[in-house]
Amino acid sequence: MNEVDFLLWVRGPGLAIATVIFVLGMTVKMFEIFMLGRKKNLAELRGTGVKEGFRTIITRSGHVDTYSTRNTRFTHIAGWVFHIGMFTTIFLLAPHIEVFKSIIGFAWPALPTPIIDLATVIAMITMLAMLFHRITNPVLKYLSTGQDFVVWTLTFLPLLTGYMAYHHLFFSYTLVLGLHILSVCLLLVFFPFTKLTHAVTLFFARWYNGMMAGEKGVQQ
Amino acid sequence: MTMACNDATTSGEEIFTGNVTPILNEIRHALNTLLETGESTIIDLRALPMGPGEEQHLESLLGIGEATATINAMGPTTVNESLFAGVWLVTHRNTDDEILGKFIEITRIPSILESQTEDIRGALKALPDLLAENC
Amino acid sequence: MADDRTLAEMLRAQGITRRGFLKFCATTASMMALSPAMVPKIAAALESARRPSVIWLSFQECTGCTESLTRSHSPSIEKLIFDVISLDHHHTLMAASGHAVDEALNEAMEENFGKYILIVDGSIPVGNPAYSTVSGISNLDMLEHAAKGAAAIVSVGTCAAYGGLPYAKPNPTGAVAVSDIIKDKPIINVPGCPPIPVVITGVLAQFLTFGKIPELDSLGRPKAFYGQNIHDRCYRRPFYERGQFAETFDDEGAKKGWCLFKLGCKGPVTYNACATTKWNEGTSWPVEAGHGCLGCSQPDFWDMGGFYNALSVPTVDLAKKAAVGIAAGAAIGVAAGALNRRKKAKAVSEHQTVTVDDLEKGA
Amino acid sequence: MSEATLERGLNALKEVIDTPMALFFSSCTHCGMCATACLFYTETENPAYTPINKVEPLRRLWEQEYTLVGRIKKALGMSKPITDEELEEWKEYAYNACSLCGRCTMVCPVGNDITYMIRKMREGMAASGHTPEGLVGASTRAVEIGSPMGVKLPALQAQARHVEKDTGIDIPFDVEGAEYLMLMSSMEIMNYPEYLEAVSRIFHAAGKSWTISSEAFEATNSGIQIGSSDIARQLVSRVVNAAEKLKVKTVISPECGHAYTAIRWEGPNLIGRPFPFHVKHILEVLDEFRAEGLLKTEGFEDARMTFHDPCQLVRRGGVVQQPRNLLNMVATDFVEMKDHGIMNWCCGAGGGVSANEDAEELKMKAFNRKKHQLEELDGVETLVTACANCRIQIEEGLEENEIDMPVVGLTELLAEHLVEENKTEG
Repeated sequence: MNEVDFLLWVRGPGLAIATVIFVLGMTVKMFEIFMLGRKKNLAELRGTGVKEGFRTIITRSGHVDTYSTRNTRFTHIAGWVFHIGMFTTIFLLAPHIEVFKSIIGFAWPALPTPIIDLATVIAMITMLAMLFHRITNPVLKYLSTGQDFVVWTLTFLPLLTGYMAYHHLFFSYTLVLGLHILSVCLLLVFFPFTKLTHAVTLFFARWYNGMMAGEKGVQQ
Repeated sequence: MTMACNDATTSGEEIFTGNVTPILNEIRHALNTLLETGESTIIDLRALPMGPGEEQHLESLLGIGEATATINAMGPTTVNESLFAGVWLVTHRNTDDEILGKFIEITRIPSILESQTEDIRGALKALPDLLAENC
Repeated sequence: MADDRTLAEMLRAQGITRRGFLKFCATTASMMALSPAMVPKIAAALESARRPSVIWLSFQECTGCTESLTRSHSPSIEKLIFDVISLDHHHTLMAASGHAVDEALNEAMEENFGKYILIVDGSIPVGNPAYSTVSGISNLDMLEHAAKGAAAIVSVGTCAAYGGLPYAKPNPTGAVAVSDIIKDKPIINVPGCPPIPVVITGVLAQFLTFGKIPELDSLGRPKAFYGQNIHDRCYRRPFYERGQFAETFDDEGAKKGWCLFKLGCKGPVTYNACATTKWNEGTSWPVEAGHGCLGCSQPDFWDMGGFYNALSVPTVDLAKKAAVGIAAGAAIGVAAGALNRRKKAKAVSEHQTVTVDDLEKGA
Repeated sequence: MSEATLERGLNALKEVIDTPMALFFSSCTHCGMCATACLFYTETENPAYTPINKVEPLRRLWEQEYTLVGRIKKALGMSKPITDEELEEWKEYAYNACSLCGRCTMVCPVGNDITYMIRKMREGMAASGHTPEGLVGASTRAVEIGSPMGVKLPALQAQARHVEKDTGIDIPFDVEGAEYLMLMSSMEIMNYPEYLEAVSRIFHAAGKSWTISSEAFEATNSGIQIGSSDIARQLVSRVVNAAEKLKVKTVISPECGHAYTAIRWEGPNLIGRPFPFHVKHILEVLDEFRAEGLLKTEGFEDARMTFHDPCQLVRRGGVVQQPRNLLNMVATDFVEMKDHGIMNWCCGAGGGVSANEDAEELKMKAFNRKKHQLEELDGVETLVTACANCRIQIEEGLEENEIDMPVVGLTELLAEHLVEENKTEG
């Protein structure tokens, strides 16, 4: 298995297996979640809360609590910067757009690669800062379990290997591209079984949060 | 008609890739070294990723200066100094007039032009025969 | 057969002046992608070089490599190299035929035993040796026999180096590369389909001038020619950086010579000298001609997920795989969901009303 | 006489886990932002009081019971079961250090309603016998005597006669067909008798018919605080039966926090059917009177005033603008706290904390958050609120911190400025 075979395997069967596990896992999770159901609220409500639910999906990304802005400013800003950096890298880099085009059929314009390079670097630095914060902050230290660090690594590796692949660092491009795709496969495989599911469930969670408040006339 | 060094030439589909400027800068540094240390530099154009038309574009910028020479050894080799003294363009061709190598030499005189010791010894051996025959 | 005169003596015998020899060294250095400053060193080495005997064996191949090497359409410096090396055996080029050829081969091997260079092009069918034989002898046996006395083996072309086209799925003949059979001899892989002519002679010249195996990369290829990544040396790289891509072979982008990544160019994973040395004496190369690099100097380049799919595009239809995932997920999900609902319903049915009297343990 | 067991607790938790909760547990990324929104954490810096940590046992139960991977891990013995010891330890986190104030829910970036989950967590704690002494006592008294503080009907009747003597207004008991059914919280009967006088004068001036049911005058619901729906159903059914028997149009929840949540939001879901009558907080009704011009006031308070938003009324109840409208009728110098309205901070005593002796010290420490808020306002002389429990907590807190500031109920304040046409003397 030389580096070319490795790349060929990971671009083909590797991604195939990862995709099946990812999609299967997420579908099962969705069914498990939504088949539990929720009792209808029989109280005399001030509204259905549906509109407030959708509003909260957007407003909850902003910061609502003036007091804690002083204390969680880092988490809030780092969260924003990291996610923007990562999503820019994933969705606006030409080769990535080609992958999506091969799956969903349509494409969109890309950003020049130096900008994506910058976005990747920013995302990685922010992740390192967040890791440091998770280790030092008393609340985060208390809350964190092994899974938090595993998920951190699973998210960091694709960025790192992607950066290395683009800059042809250390190893040959073929090997590093293979490692990059492998790290993406690992991310996909673990996705449905870790807190990574928040990427999908948070929209429904925010909706319920906003809806339940909206039913009582409270709007964020 | 001065042309910006990175502009594509007028012939339409030339590709503007910005390779010409770095080479001109390298020549400038080489000329500097030549003056300061007397050390000459040779740039092998075959080892640089030149876009189509870029080589011709570079050559047209360097132009042809005062001195030109051709050597007939295993096919013609043309040596000419560019408009910039000390910057020589050496093009080796084989017996079928195919380009085998193209170099830019930043030197006082390309070494290929100098007569070689073995050849001079050969001449030294051949000259007495000539003297014997003619005079 | 072998001529013990040194290379310099031979050239002078052909009336080539020292200046001519210097020109030869300069162009050879350029061919070997060595820096011009090396010319004096090469001249010195070339002068004392002995003429090695070379045996060329062709197995399961399309003669593309031979044609590329010999440039039968216009002989030039390579011809000169041929005059220098004594090519003692080549099926296609030899005038002799039949048994005479076999005797010449054995004779050449015995005479230069341990000193000759064995050049192989074409892969070796081990699935069923009958697929490719030469005068009744299977390629496998011939290779093993010829390899015994070889000082070094040069696998010319991706077929000899990695199995190439015959090796591509489904590999009906069970084709393998030279390095899969010969394990005890130094092997230089000169992949490419075909390899650039200059690269073939460059490797020979390098072996000839320095008398030892050039520095090889992890896939056994001389770093002088295969150390550079096409993508890194491609003149269209600035377009890749700016995100300017040709979407089809005849669109505006293609006309402007933009990057061909989206049209399947395999440059980023391919190591070869095409971008600088180019083909046909530096005239052009695939990308300059407007077609993406096929990655022909890489193993399994036939199965790299389609010549016209972008490199990053997976080689499997992920949409179909996702559909499988959703279907299976839905089935398992519905079952799991039903299990959850039954468990919850059971809990509700087993509910024991809490009263203020049983708010404490063991009350 | 069955008894509380771990089995019954776990069974209760299995009953309450639903889609929102599964979404919440699937979304938490351990980012820790709910901690800085919770006054029990900010004033103690104890990371165990981080809101999401308060439902950790519930999360594990959801994972082990309601996810495929969790069930497999449990089958392979790789999961940590929930034990009595753990639930006993969690009593401090889920009761002493939580007033169900709902701030964490408003801040969680992935939208987890942590308050909703802690309330459900308490169902399991109650069924498995891990509830604070104080709340067990309060619930027992509420069910057996009729009020968590042991207030009986005669005490209320005495107070009513007292009000009749003072104001000459007749306090209507058990009047069928009255428009409003007035509920009282024991705290008001015991500590703030002015409330009954205030509402009777206001309703008299507004010419609105109301009554008090002798069978169900108590508004508070210890069942909600201890987290047992069964007990809560028992208590709220009394109010529903009384209201239906008296055929009232609207039941009024008094100046109390969790009572409003218990009756309006949880009531119908506890008894399993919509109420045939409205449920409104006293401030909602007064604001309606104001709008209809039935509540006229004269004169203004010149003191600089601020308003403490009771969590269950404002953030969890949606009665946000009404207190402002009413307060502006009588206050000229009304200053809002920095985090006011739906993001105001809790007084530290809600959700059963005040009835829980174990939480006494913690409750006082939590009050510091409200102290800092008040300190940030320069020159505030009076604090107005609309929940008896908040009022007592703030009074105690201010006293302990030697801050001289009167704490006034909004209904009383309005009554002081009430314009009454035929004001009878005496």
